[in-house]
Amino acid sequence: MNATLVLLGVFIVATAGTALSLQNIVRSVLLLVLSWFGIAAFYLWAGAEFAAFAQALVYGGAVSMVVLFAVLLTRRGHQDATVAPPPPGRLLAALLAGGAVAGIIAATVIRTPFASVSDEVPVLPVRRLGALLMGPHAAALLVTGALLTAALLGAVVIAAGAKDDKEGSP
Amino acid sequence: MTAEAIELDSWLERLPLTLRDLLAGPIPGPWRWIVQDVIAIAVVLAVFPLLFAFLTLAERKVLGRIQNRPGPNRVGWGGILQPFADGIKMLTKEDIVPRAADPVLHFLAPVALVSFSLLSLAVIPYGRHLVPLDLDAGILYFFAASASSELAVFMAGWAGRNKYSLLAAMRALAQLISYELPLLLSLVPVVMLAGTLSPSGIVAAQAGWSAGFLPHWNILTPWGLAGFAIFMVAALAEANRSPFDLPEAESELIAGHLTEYSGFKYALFFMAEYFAMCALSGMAVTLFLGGWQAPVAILQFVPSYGWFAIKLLSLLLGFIWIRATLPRLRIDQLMRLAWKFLLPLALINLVTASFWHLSAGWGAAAQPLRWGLGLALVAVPFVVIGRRLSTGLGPRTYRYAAP
Amino acid sequence: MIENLSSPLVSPAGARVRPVQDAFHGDLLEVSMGPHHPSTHGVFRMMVTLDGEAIVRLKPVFGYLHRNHEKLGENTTYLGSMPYTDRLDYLNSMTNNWAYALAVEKLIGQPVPERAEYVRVILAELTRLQNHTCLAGFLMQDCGCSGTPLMYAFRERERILDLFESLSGSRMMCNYQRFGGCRVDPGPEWLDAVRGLVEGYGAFLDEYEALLTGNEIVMARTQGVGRLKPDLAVSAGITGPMLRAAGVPYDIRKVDGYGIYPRFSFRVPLGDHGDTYDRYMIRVLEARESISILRQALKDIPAGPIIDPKSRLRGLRPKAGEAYGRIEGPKGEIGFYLISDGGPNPHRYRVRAPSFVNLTLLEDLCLGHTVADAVVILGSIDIVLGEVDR
Amino acid sequence: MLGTGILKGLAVTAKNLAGSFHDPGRFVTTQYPEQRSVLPENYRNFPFLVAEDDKDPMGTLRCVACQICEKECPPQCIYIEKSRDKKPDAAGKMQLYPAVFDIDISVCMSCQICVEVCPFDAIKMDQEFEIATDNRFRPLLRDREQLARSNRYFQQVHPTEAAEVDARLAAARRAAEEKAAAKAPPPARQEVQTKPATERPDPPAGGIKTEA
Repeated sequence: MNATLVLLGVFIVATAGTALSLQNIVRSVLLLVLSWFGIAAFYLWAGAEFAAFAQALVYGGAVSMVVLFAVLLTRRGHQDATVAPPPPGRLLAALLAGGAVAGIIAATVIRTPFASVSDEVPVLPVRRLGALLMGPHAAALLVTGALLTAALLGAVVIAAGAKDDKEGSP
Repeated sequence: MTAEAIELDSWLERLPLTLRDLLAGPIPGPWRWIVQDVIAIAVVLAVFPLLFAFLTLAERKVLGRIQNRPGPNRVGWGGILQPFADGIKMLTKEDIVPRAADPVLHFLAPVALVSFSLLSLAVIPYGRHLVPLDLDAGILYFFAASASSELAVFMAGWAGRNKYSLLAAMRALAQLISYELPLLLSLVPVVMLAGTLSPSGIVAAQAGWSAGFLPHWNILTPWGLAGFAIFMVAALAEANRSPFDLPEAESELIAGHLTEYSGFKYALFFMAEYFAMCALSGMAVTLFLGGWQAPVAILQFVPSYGWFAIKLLSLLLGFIWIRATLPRLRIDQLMRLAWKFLLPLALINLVTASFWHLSAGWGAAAQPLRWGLGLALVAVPFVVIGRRLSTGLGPRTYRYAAP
Repeated sequence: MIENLSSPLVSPAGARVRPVQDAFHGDLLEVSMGPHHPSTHGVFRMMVTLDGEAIVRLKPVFGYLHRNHEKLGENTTYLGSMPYTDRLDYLNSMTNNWAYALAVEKLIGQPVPERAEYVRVILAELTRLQNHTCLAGFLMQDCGCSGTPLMYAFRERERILDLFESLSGSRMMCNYQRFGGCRVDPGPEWLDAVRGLVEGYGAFLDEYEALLTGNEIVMARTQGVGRLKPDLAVSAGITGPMLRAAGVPYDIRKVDGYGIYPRFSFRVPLGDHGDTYDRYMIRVLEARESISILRQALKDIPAGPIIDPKSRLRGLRPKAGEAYGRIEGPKGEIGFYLISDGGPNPHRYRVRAPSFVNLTLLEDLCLGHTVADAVVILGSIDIVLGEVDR
Repeated sequence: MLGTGILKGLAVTAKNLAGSFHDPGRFVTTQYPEQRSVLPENYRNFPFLVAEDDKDPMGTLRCVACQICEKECPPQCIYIEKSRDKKPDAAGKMQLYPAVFDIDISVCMSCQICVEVCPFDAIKMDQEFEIATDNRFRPLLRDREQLARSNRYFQQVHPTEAAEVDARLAAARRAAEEKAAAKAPPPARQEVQTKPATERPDPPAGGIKTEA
């Protein structure tokens, strides 16, 4: 296995892991963003420049802002300040769900035949990428576009709705 | 490189390359490219901080001259050593970290901001052979680097644990994000017509002169003009410059997200702001003003990096000129301008660019019609949206009391 | 007219404003701006309660520059208070002096020679010119210009202050008017210098308006901001350009006709919206009117004594009585109310300062606006803390 | 159309930028220590006591310690103690003179009311403004010796006012002499020790700081 790949993998998992364990929520968000940059570095290592820069631009620039805004703007209501100890039933359900997801991922990873890592990786120039996107994969591109727009409009509607509730409650 | 371009490579043009080979020559084969990259990085790290230093001096001198006063002229001849005096002052100033502050973030914010803005300087083609990093997706890399500087602004605002700096950080983020859109959309036509995301490719696409003196720069086309204007307005907002310098608006929230910073960290924030300004104007030169192309064929004896420097400095002078003249916009007007004015204009600019591209084949007789249509496609939405946006604002006539 | 603050207010800009709960637990943000905030024109503090960006409550706090001016006036002779009036509205010492001199002249029935009346009008209009020019500069500074309009305004103001210095000896603390005339006779070369300045001032105002009046960002920042309704202005006792910007035609130079103002023909500009842009424009138009008054006054200023020969400098002991002298200062009606009990010191010495009265409406103008607007509205009211705190 | 106002504003600032290089009206800064702006004659700073003669300032002070300025000064920053004995003044009349004459110039606001009310033209306003000191108590309390300046210095600082004051004083002195001569013609005219009018060009005395 390639040394840098291992290094990158450890870096990504480590930053994501410590992000989960930190008390200070803003620091954990920033560590999460660091792990996204780790993923962008992985793409670079893999030779997919376009994907790496897109990842850095979209996740490092925009999604991190959305997460930070969400963290700052949600107000802890008085009622959910104290976290009640989880009843035994909830603990069991959590384990079950976690185990199922882990099982599915492990199964797919084991069963899929990975191609052997050949040394020279074909670097696709962006123009070729564009042609591919507009040609055979145009349908996928348009579907994701429509999905994202719908999600955006939904968010706006919910946010607009929320403002009225805030107005009502003194 | 076309044949004609090679013989044009005067020794002055090849100077940077010969210097680099001189330095990197003795290094054995496999390690040479590392040394060459280190040299390129060293040059960028030397040139741009110096440019930052003399840019602050130029800003204060030009601002002074506009306000009928000399500007700093005591340190060194005519104030030439003023930036170094400021630097020393900033170094000796006490660096106060508030007790309630989050020390890690407080320290990391300026470092992150400066490093991100420095990263974005790597892909701008400064000359024919002067591209530190010639990436195929260079433009995307540039905006990926400068987009993550918002993170550092938030860190600065949050780390100070100060009510004002948090408010200002939220405003700064809202401003940066909403101006990212028109910034990127205004350069899409350039990428579409140049057919590549690599900056040197875009500069090459703007090469050549029709009739010897009309360069094929993007700005000399209707969509290019509109794109350049939108790009510059959005660049002003991205670099927190004058009409949009809301985050550190003195008249409102004291020093915005910089309230809790002092000493050299404070200077780092300004260094980052100037780097962002230089990077964005460098990108504007590359995209719209033909990068290092000479404006007229016969003027090609001046080296390419000379032309790039002239264009970059004239844009920076424009930044300073605008700062001296215009007041600041309020946060809601700023948002309205971005979402309801620049964004629609940028989208319509795509239509204009596509019309321009499709009508490329028209004969010489149809050129005036082509230009007329192109300019109409740019001007009409500008006037219509402009008037709708500024309803209720306008010059007024005043009556006088009956004697 | 101004209901108590607990009942819900609808602010002029129409934004619905909720009554104030306790500021620390609701989602309201208590921001204290001042007393050394960079844009509060001196030591003045605003306790602003914000609901998000909109101002819900604004409590002006002043008194930081209180120097006990009126009590001092009761312990000094009538002449002794004259230099202190320079320090009331320290931008316009000539008009402060004139108001005080007018009040004492009314108290003792002191006639004033023709030449002194003309010189007083010339100096008052010069003061109005430099005050209105400075106001535009400060207002644009609050809107965020990085100093350019302010420097142009101060460049012209320096020319006027040089004239004051060559006449009275000091640029800002002139102490020039006396009861019954003026202290120093302006020579012919001084009057020529004033003519030179007045000729060039129109061109400067044109250039200044070209920079500011048509500027879209200035219009966006000031039009519709801090709208003042005429009836609220009248009931709150607002005077000066702020009142005329709301559309009320009240100019003491026309109403009282004090001094020799009835001899000059000048117009009183009125605003229709009463917002910050109107207050700025009214001052620029008034500056242009002042130029025409100055031209007329300079044309037919007579020769003659500068001070009434029978006027008493020392040992002035007016008969028991009271008098209220007021003039149209650049900021509004500045008046002096004197009660004398026959002694050398006034029994009661009261100053009606326009900035103080105009400041009372700051909250009504700012409700519903953002913090950035509050700064601009405060700038448009044109207050000087020396006069507000006395 | 949106934007024309901004362009006009930019044109104005450009005109000022260009103008600041050739038009003196658009470059107003005087570089203070090197260049100095000319002070108008009426300019006033802190007061000084006028002495008739350079060589013996304390002997020829015009001030007769009548304390009118002390009473009239609004911030009350003048302190005078009368002398016990008398000495002849310029017109030969026996007058008191101030044993102590202090002005606390940290309190004085240079409003020149003392100059206005002084019946003997004994106190005038100076034009020297470079008087920064490192201690704000002792050096700012000026006593009689520091306040005294010669009439020659007064003529340099306020030429027109000095000429008019000298003319008036000379006329008053002539009137006093005729009255004295008319009142006592019979007894032998004793030697009049009055000093001749001060027009006599005195060599600049070293003692007093006279303006170079």
